[in-house]
Amino acid sequence: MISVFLFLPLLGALLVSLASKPAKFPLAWLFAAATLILALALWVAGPTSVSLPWVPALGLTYSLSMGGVSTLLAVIAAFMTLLAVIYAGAKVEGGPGMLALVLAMESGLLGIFLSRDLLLFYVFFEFTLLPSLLLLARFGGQDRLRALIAFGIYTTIGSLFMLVAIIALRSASGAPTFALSAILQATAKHALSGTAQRWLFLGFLAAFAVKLPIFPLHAWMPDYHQQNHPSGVADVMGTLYKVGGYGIYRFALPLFPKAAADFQLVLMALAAFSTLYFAWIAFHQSDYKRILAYAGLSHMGLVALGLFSLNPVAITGSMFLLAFQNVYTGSLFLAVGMLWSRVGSLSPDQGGLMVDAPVLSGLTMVLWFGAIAVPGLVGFVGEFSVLLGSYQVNPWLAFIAGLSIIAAGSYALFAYQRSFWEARPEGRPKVPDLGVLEGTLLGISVVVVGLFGIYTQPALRLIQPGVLALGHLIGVA
Amino acid sequence: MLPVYLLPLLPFLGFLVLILFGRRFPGPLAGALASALVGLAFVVALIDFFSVRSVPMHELLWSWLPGIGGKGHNLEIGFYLDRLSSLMTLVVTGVGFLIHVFSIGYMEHDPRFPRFFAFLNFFVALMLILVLADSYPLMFVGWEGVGVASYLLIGFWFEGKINANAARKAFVMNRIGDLGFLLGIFLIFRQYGTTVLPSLAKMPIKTDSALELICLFLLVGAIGKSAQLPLTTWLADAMAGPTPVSALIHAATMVTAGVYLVARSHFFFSQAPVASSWVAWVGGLTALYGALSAMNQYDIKKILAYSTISQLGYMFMAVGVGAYWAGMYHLVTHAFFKALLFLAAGSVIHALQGEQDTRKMGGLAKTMPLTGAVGLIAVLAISGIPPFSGFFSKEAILGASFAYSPWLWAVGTFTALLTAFYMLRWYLLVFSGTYRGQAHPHESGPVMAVPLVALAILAALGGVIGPQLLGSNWLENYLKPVLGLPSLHNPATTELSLIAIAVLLALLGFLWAYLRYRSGRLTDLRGFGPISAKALYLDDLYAGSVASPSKAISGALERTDRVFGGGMSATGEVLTEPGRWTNLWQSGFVRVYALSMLLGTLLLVLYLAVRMLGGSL
Amino acid sequence: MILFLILALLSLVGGVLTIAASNAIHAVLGLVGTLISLAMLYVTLDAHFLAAVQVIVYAGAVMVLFLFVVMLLNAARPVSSRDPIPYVRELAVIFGVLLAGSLLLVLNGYAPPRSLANAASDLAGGAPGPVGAVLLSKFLLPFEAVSLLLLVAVIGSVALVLRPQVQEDPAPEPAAQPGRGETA
Amino acid sequence: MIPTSDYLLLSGLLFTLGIVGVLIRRTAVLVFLSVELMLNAANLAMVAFARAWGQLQAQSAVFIVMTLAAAEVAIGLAILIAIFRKRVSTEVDPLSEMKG
Repeated sequence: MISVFLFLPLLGALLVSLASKPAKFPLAWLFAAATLILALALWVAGPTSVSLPWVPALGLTYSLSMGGVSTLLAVIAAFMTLLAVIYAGAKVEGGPGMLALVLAMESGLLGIFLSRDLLLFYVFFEFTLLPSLLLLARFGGQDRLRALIAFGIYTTIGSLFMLVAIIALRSASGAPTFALSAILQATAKHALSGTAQRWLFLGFLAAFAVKLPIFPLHAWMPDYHQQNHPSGVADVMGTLYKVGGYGIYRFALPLFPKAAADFQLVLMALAAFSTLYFAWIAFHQSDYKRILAYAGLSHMGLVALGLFSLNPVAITGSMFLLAFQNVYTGSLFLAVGMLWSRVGSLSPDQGGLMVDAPVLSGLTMVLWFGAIAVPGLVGFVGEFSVLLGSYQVNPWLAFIAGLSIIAAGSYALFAYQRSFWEARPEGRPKVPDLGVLEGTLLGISVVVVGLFGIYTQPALRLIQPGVLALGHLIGVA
Repeated sequence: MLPVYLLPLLPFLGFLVLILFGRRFPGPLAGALASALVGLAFVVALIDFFSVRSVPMHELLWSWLPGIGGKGHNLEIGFYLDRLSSLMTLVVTGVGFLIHVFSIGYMEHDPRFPRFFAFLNFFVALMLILVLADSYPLMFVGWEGVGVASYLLIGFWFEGKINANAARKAFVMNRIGDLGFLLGIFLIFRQYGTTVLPSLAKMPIKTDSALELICLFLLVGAIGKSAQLPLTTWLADAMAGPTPVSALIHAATMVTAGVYLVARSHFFFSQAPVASSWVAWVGGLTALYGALSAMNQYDIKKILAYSTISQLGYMFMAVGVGAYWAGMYHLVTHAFFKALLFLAAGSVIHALQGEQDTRKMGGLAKTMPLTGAVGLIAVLAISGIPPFSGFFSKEAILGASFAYSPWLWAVGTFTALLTAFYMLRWYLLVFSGTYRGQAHPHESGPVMAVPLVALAILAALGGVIGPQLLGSNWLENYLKPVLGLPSLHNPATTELSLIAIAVLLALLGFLWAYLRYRSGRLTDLRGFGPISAKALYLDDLYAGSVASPSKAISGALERTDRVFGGGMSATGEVLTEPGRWTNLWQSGFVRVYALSMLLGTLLLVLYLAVRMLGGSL
Repeated sequence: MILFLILALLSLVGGVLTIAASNAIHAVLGLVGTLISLAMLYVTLDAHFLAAVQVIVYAGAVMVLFLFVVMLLNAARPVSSRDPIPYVRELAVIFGVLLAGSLLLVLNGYAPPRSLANAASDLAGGAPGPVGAVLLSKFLLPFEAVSLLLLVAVIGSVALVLRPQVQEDPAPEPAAQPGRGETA
Repeated sequence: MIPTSDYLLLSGLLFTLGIVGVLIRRTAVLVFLSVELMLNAANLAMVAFARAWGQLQAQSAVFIVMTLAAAEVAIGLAILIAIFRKRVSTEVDPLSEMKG
């Protein structure tokens, strides 16, 4: 069942790429919906896993498991892809071309979230890079090449370090296969030496820091989002592809608890700094895509802060934030795409759109409030728990990261005000409001942002058992 | 005994209905629905008020935040109704209802009429969540929620750039305060392991530096929300919103949230003397600051805004010195007369088609007798003239502050003098003398008049609930089980002399104002005038020291980030340089390939030979 | 022993002649000389059948083919003077000398695993019978593969060299296509 | 009995001559010639080893190599002729379109 779920979008991508132009959208739409339904079924059915020897000689196993955080992330990935596919297919000219790549990327993402074998994880980690590069290459802006190269180099180099670390890990731990469970048992029997753990942890961290992204390795992201197709479809997938946080949670922390403890302070400082640094820069951006990129970076800094603080509440908060950040940042990208399709430019200085397009501005405002963690919406639950947890560990760093909510408030409202409030300059044409389809798309994500902000039970029931298990591993109750 | 969650639920439903199906409510129907819902909430509050006398109600709904609900399990969303919060709900829903009715008339020909009432209901719902929250994080939801509501309402007429900026400024400044509140919550969780109020109240509070820090953090939160020094400049700009908004949010309910927070966490503050003195002195200084800046304002609403800041300062003084019940008492009476003042100003502005500058008003008492009369009652109440409500509550505060520290009392009483001055100046500029404007004012309709009268009655008789003179006053005993008794009481004789001094000063203030503005003459206060008009330049100070540098820093960070990004890609280029060398090698000449083959074999064999040599040497 | 030295010398001279002769014909003849001396060497190595094959197939057929092609392409003409790639010739010589030197060092230490005395009896003089037996038992698959290869080689060379005649189109294009250019 | 190492030395020398020839010669045919020389050097070494190990496999292997060489020469020369028809000259260097 899991493998069907995993490879369904890939199959869809294949068929869509072969299908004739008019047939592309219904087919893609069908596959994306089927994947989401399957995801929900698996969620209801509860955790399942499969583990088969794939290449026994190498010790490579085909082991997947769907439970806890992976389920949550997989469901959200399926949900957002469905939104992106519908929006791309229906509203974006040249959209059908993207559909195959979007579905391929979805399959890669599901692979990342479900794989429990280090090499399999690496395979999917690299595989997802291809469609996103193609999306950027075929649909990007003018100097997308520079962004493409930077994105490609950063990711591959980072993941090469991880590959080396994976191989070294298996040999160091003496586990029979690359399966995570096997390695965990091996390290449980006799833990790796401190220095070995430290180096391997850094190896993993190199790849995840790029994909997180966190301060020193973030340069690729603003260009990546800016150069992507203005409709925002590629960016939705880009946000989903920020899997660094998940990687740390699933692989780096359980495998190297001692190293995580050693580096705790340094990494937390880095995360807190990058949270504030990016929020502050976002204020100065003059392009919606870059504002959202830096906002995303600031959120990812918070996720990192939560993870590195090794405090159960903070880790729960960071996973919650990571999962739902995809929803509101992704929808904001779509909203910006809709704005672009109406106004033709991505710069926030439009003025007075609230008059002509109240629905668009209303929904965007709720999404922005979700993004800057207004309580009662989904953003707050994550940020609050992260800040609360990291405060228990180090009050000063939590304070620095806390400052980012003030910066977030100012840059979000500053951008919002310039485009939706204030008087509409005379020369500008009348802007049509959202159509039924676009309205429902944003509407659904607004409902999710609102609902899970209040009723967090389903998501927490998924996250907390995993965090509890992780807590025992790290020795923090 | 109606369930408590009904209170926030009713207005929230109103918000949802009006925001989604607003257009389907023609004419004043939307306003009627909104007011009806708030009215219903008021009825529920009333019923619960009478039934909660003995045991507080604590309802838990469902689990919400991970891990901080005490002893490791998740925090439940719950509503806690005790005597203090039921009092607040009465104020919020009661005054809210009157203001809703008033704004039906005030906003009747506004194109986005239903949306205004949606936002108003949204505000009332969140204010009730704030008041009824059983844990600090839930209170924080209400806390920021009302911040959002005030953002939406201040920026309701968003076409104007000033309104939009004012709304954003209010939100950002509130957020600064909210950060303090957040840090306070984190420290509370760190010290006591839970953030649920009822269990915290029962816990033994260890008085140590952490407790002081907690109280200071909560103070920062309260300062942000109640526009005390130093985060006070946003309230004056918030007047950009429609007048009912100013009345509801920036006079009666939201800004008092800070006082409510301190009163609610009385079990912390009573054990933290240093922090309480901070609260008291912040209150005192803000009262002074408010009064000084209100003296020479010309915008009808700005005067009232600064007066609100000043009155809030009084409340902070009260809860600072430990007389929490006095603080709540003034909060209640202030809600009445300040809402009345704003609504009176509203009906004046409505009559003059949006004119807000007092220099173009005057002599309206003749053409708008009801508003004039009601305005006079409010001015008398706020200045602390007996038998009006303001007198009693202000006396309670001044009495308690005198027992705490005479200096504080001195500041309070001097501010009372200034209050009397600028309030009478406000009345004289607007209602007496000859009309200086062009519009032709007329008395407002019944829809606006009824709330005015109701509030006037409350302002006049509001004092009855806790007069100091009649021995045991009702309010103090009512709140005793929740807030405990203030530690300090001064003997009856000093009490009487304090009252006499206060009333004397109030009359002195009236005299001074009457002399200057009797015939509607517009004379600036020499020397001190411009300073007061610019609100002691605090706003420009912030603009210079906070706003522009943060923009500059943000720009600088942007450039460093680009350079840093560039640096990373430069290292990329450096890597590709050797690449260009190697492809010289692939020149395509067959013989070059052959040569490299030969080189390869040669190296191999050479290696063997060298090894052989090495071996045999 | 002397015989070995003479033959070795002969083959080396032939080799030098092959690579250094200015006239192509001399080069080919030099190679033929080397081949024949190698054939004799095979005889001393008890590989009589191979010696015969060498002489017949290699020295005979292949070299004749070479001569024929050299004549056909009159490759004897001296080549244009300038050598486009710098230092190739000098580098080649140096590498050659180095390679030879290191081969000398490496190879003279080679000790055969078995004494050569009873080698002659095992090889049965390299007669065609035993060689054929080995060929068709252990080397059956390569044997078939090589035969197939030869077939391909023959057809290939014929196809390559054949001069393409122009045949008319089997299915005439419908006239409706206006302005179609003359086919390729 | 001549020791096998002498034969190997001879084969090494011939091989070196062949490879140097390939590099020095600039006409395709003569390059082919040197390649043939290298091939024969290898055959010599094979036969020498056959004797050293006393097994016939090496000799049959040499036999197969020879047939292979014949096929190779046939094809090689055919290609040369085809190229000659296009380029008149048989030089090796201009033929560099297949550059990477």
